[in-house]
Amino acid sequence: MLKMIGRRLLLSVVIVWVVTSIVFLATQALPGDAAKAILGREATPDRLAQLRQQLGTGKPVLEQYYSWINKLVHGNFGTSLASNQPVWTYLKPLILNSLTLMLIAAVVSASIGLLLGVLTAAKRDSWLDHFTTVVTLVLAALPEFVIGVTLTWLFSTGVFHWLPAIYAGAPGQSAWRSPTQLVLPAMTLVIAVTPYLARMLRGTLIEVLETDYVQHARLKGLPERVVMVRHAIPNALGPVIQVLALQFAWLAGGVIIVEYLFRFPGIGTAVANSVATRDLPVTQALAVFFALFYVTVNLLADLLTLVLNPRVRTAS
Amino acid sequence: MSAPLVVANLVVAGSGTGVAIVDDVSFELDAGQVLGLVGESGSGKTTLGLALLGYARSGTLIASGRIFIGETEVTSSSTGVRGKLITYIPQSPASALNPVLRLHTQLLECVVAGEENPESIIDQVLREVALPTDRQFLRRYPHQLSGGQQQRIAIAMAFIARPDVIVLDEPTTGLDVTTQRQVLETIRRLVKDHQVSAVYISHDVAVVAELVDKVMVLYSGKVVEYGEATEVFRQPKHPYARRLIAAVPDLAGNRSPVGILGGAPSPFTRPPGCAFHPRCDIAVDECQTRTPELVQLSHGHFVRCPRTGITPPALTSEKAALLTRDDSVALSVRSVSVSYGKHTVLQDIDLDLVGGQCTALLGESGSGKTTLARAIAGLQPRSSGSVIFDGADLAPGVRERKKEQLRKIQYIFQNPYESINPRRTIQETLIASYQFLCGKPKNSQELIAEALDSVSLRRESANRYPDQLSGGERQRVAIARALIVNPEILICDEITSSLDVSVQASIVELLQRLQRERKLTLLFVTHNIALVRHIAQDVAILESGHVVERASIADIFAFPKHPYTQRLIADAPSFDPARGVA
Amino acid sequence: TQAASPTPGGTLRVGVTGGSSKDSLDAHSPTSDPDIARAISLNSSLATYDTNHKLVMALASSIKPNKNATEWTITLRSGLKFSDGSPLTSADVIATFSRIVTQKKDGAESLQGIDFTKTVAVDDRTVKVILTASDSTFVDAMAYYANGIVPANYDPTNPVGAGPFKFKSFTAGQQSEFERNPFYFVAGQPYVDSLILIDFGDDTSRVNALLSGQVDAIDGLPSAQAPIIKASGSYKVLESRTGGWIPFTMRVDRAPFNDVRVRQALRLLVDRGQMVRQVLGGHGTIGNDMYAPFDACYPSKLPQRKLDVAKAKALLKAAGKSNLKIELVTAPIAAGAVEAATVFAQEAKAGGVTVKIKKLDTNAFWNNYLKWDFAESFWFTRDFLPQTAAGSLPTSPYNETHWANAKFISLVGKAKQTSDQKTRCSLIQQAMTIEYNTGGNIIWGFPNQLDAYSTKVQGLVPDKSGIPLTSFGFQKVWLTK
Amino acid sequence: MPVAFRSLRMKIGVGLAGLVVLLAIFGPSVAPHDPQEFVTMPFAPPGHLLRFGGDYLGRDVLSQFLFGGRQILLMSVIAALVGVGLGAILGIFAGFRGGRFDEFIMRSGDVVLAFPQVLLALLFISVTGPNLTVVVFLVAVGHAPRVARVMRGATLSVSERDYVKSAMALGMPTWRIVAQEILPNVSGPLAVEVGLRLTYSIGLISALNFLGLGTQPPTPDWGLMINDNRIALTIQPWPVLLPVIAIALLTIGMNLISDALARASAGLDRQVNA
Ligand SMILES: Nc1ncnc2c1ncn2[C@@H]1O[C@H](COP(=O)(O)OP(=O)(O)OP(=O)(O)O)[C@@H](O)[C@H]1O
Ligand SMILES: Nc1ncnc2c1ncn2[C@@H]1O[C@H](COP(=O)(O)OP(=O)(O)OP(=O)(O)O)[C@@H](O)[C@H]1O
Ligand SMILES: [Mg+2]
Ligand SMILES: [Mg+2]
Repeated sequence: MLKMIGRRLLLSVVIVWVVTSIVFLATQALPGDAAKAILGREATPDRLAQLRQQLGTGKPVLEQYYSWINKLVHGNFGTSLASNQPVWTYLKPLILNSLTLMLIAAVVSASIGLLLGVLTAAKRDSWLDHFTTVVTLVLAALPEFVIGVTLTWLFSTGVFHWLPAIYAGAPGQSAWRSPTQLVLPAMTLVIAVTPYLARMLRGTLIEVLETDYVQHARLKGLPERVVMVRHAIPNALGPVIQVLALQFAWLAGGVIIVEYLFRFPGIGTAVANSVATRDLPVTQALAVFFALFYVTVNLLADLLTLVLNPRVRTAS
Repeated sequence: MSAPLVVANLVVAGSGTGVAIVDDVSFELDAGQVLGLVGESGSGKTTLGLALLGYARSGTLIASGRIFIGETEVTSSSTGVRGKLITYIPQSPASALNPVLRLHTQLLECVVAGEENPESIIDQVLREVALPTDRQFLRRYPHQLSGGQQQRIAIAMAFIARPDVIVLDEPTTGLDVTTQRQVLETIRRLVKDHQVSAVYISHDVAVVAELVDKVMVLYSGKVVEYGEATEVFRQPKHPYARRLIAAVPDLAGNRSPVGILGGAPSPFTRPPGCAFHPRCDIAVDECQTRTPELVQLSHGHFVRCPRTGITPPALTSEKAALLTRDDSVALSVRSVSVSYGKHTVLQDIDLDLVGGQCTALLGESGSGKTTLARAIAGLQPRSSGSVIFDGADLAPGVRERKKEQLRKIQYIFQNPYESINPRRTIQETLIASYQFLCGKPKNSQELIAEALDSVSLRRESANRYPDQLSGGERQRVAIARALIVNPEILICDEITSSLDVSVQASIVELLQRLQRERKLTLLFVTHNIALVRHIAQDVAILESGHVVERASIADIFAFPKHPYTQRLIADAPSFDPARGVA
Repeated sequence: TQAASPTPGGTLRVGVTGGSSKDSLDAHSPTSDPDIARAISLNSSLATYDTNHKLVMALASSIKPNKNATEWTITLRSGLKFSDGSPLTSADVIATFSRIVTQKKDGAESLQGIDFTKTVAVDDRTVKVILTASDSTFVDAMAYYANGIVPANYDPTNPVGAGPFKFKSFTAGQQSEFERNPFYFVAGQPYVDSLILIDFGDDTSRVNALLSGQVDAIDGLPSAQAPIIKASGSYKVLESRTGGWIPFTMRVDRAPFNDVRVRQALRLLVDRGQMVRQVLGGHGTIGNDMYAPFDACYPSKLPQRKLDVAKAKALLKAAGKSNLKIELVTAPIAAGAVEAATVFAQEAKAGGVTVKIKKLDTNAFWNNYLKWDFAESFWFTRDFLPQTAAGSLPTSPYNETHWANAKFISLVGKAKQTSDQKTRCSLIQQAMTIEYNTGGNIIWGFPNQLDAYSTKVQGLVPDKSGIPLTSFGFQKVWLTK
Repeated sequence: MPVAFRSLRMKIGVGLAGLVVLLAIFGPSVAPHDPQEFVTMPFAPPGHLLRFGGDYLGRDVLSQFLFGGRQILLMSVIAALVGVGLGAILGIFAGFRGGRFDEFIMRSGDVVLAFPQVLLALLFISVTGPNLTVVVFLVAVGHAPRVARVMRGATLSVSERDYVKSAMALGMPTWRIVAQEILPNVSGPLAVEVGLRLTYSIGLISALNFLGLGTQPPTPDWGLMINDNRIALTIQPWPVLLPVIAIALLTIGMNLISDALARASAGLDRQVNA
């Protein structure tokens, strides 16, 4: 099993490397440079030349790539062209904020999704099941910006005035410190993700509940609760974890739109900004982050699946 | 006190359609008695067995009837009955043991709540089923056990609660003969020691005959015959029971198995009247319209057929006329070795297939039979050795073989449910094969008709899809697919083992006829030793990758030389209706 | 009804449109709205415009030219101090001018005429500015918000200024926090203790922030929201007529727009009333293809150009350009820009002109700015001469239409050197008439500036500058309890 | 297949999705106005002349809506088909061939998946400018590795079947085995994927339009309508609601259809009437 894990780790590193390299080269191909983007309308030739010199852009691509990789290995992402700060200083609070948001969304939606999935699978074809099926179907069909806009109108500006409509926490202050402002963005993500989880878990559980070993557990005279908790759920977790991972990896993308809607200072804001301002070091660092996030989440899911599967666990 | 198990008018039906899957079953069983439940696949044996525990699979429900265990009535909701008074040993322990739970957890669940010392009970039962009892063993997961051990764990789980009644659903299917023998002995001993009543479900009449006191024959959900085992096996009254018993291959080789044409109907395609009439050789018009009643012929012997008095026509099987033996070798295998990765599965195999003869390749599960067959067919790369055919060494892989060589050696797979593309009609399947090896047929209609005729399939089958055919019919299609290209050698890998005995017998008859008519050379792979006697002229015994004995049929049964061969023959359940229960 | 006397104290939170990580605190290079709001809050210029776009003195007590406007004398108010308490002297003024010009800041063009070798600080409060050529509009440059006076040792990462507020914290693209500058030159102002500017990329979330009470005022209220805000008791709409404009810009040196008849035809195809109605929801005034409507010399007697499809078709036919196909480049550079392009494309159909819209992101738009044949632009309120200096002369940095009419150039040049108001007006009117007849801008209207604020905010009044929220005049704002 | 069509799910699904598709196809011919015409004030509320009021430029919302479905549906269909096609080919061959080829394809898929699609879209679009072909291509490329995973799984279980081995025993070439033996037997999951990817395409393309990366004005388009009129959701909800409802109905319909197909190919609904 250790060999397997080692192999997965190695593969993950390779994937991150390939992704970041592609992004590096792709961003080099972007038309227009940071100097132009920063100056915008005021980009007169004089000013451009001056700023370009200041930013040190315009060296050969390979040379830039080499020095970039070199720095990256030492944990140095370079300096943001737009804000003139070290990239990590600029991104760290944003990444932490987004991770906070995603973590909350992940934990809440996983809990609700699991609960709903188990309930509907256990009470298959009951009114609760049908009701949940319809609701999750509808929610899953709504784009997240529609969910976000509706939630804001419902809880903040239109019907009730319970929650803040946007995130306005002081910059630099961790998002944890403004819990009420996190509610709506997190809720939007939760509503976007949970239906998939619930539906998926229900499907898998129903399949598991049809298996011989569950039938046999029932024939042993075990109460249904024990059958579900001890026999069915552990066996359904394998495939569900894979889907969870995919959904959480998706969160990294979905968070971009949600952050835009709620003015949440996170990686979504950083992505839009860095692309708009041709801030290549930041764009590249973000790509590294996204690739790492994806790979880590999947790696964790794979490891968890391995650990949950005694067949693999016991193989020497 | 009433009998430990009383079942009255039990009906299990499909919950949507109301079609009865098990129809109106009643019986009683005394302590220490074993009831055998036999019937073809799909006849409702498992459904009935589960219903005895008050359990119905989803999509089905117990529609009516009552079940008593001693004084207690079994209902779908009664607690303290299931798993306590009555327990169940599942059909396939490999899938009935939870893969993520340790053995200990699963065994512990079976201990009746409130027991003083659960560990000692588990200990004792494990000893009874001849399994280790140490911690180390109990901490294992199901996949860390062999098939036989898994089955014994399942048996142990059923006995831990010290139930009054046990339902055993084909507990030995899939085990090799030696393990099967041990398991059967364990069951027999436990039943006797603990004086439990047992319901033993099996489609293998030979196994049932070794074990049971009473027997019940099911056909399409209905009891067609029920009585003392000795009586039913010696003098079956119902035409179906009679044919079923005649289809069992006889180890002693005194008579040839005779098959029943066609397949058993599912509850949803059940014909009106007597469900068996389309396959019955003594049916009259009335059988098509009137559903016969179960009547008592003699004390405790019930039959559902109004024509029990009629003397049935004698069963004739096309007794393998002795073939003229020319000793020309059609194909020879020379020191072939095969390995999967580092694991060597076949070691230096030498084997000759004599032209026009059937050579049986016999061995237990995992001995490498399939691997050898595939290596000959070019589906499995060999690590060394050669396969000589037509004076030339055959290339190891199909891709490198010539079309002509491919055509002459045809391979038939074990499972007819998997070996035919479900998305194509029979005709398309046959044509595709022909077209690829022999080019575009001149008259495809005629070609198909001929091929179907040769395997005794109706011509209408040509336009059907595989799922519209029974297992036996599908296997015939698979054979037709091989025959259509006019091969010289047929490699048959366990082609009868996933079929019911009645169907198996008719496929064997078919092969015998084809062999005679077409001078085919056969390699017949099987683990069923009784069957070998009826089809093959030569035998090669394979044990963990080595050919341990090669002989003619007569010799091997009369004078088995290798101890492994001797054990195989000794452990095989022998069934001789004339003797009744062994 | 405004409360009689301002009450000091409290925190004013303002939602501002735009902002990104490239934003800065530099007093002299504001590009986005939040940049401008910060520059105005942290800095003061020597002069400024009042709400009627009339020039008034600010840090300077007077700015006087000599006869032919080649020499300007700036006198500072007494006792001026920067936000760190250090005195503001004439040396700082000269240092500021030099910083702007040498570092090519936003106001560099407006100060290009200064001869630094001759310009001198007469005393602590007096500067004598010598120009290389006579320029009667120099005082307008003094009132430009991006020409705020900063100390000689100015550090834009920790800026010190003479504005109403002093710097506390700043996160680019997110928010800025300032506190009251106790040394501000207007006694008593600002009233609030602190000011928080929050950046918003999205219109909806800006409005939502106001509605949920997370900010007290927002700039750029989408016109669709105005009725709701008006109807509610707790919020108010601040609507200002402005001289800002969103023109379609045609390059007069490129086909087909080098043919004046094509330009005239396209101007005639615009239904100005419909533009103002559909694009601005009626919140604006129609334009007459001339800018600087608040300039004292604006020729309001010229007839209003109207939709005339027949005449447009005739012109196009004469130019051999019937069934004209053109591409209009647009981007969300200003509220209403993309909408205006969309409406124009539809209107032009009537004249047989096919307008294909090419919508870019702002970045891509600015990337080829000044190169597009047919595009859009936006401008705040300016008087005619400063405007031509910025965008209508071959020497202008932003000559979008590549306008190089010799007659026009000479008229503008003369006007710049003329101090006499009447003569100057007549020159300006002649130049504007040339623009009116043959220019490359289609100026269909002047959008009103719409802002919104909570009723507890006092002191915001309509303002003609086109800069939101009374030209970000937060020093005049106070909060009721 | 016929079983799948008998299920209630399938009927409702086909009903919903069919309704929206018909609307998109035939909408233009029943629209009361030219979708570009300015007929009222911006965001005019519904009245008796304009059933659903005006949009942000004062155009008829209903006509915009009726005209606006074709493009997004067409784009989604193309993206889904291209993505599923590509993914299916790669997945099936990877599953069937196994070994290094399989490993290579699946790891390349991981590389693509590790790109967040929106970042990819932002990058590409800023190179090319808003471009429908690029949007379709991006969406399709995003689908391919996901589809490949599923199809690989399905192929793995099918290629273990004896009928595939039987074709191999005949010495048939790989492409022929894939086309004749495997493809028909993975058509169930394939159909499910087409439905699923179509739904995702619609969501993704409308999200890209929402971020202003997709369709260009003045082309009437549901995605654009949502984005352009979002600001007045509380005042004049129809220009947002109509397309949202249409997209949601289509999504629900497609979900039900793929559900039914999945159940049919898993044999869940076959039950008692086979
Ligand atoms: N859940 C179910 N829903 C509907 N029909 C079912 C269900 N389970 C079984 N059947 C049908 O009931 C019949 C009897 O099935 P059962 O499993 O009892 O047969 P069996 O005799 O045990 O066969 P085998 O020897 O193959 O185990 C079959 O025709 C089967 O198709
Ligand atoms: N693909 C494979 N990879 C690795 N080992 C295999 C593979 N296929 C078979 N084996 C191993 O090779 C041995 C021989 O297998 P084979 O299938 O030939 O047995 P068999 O005699 O046909 O058994 P059965 O009666 O169960 O069909 C077994 O130990 C099996 O575990
Ligand atoms: Mg069974
Ligand atoms: Mg085998």
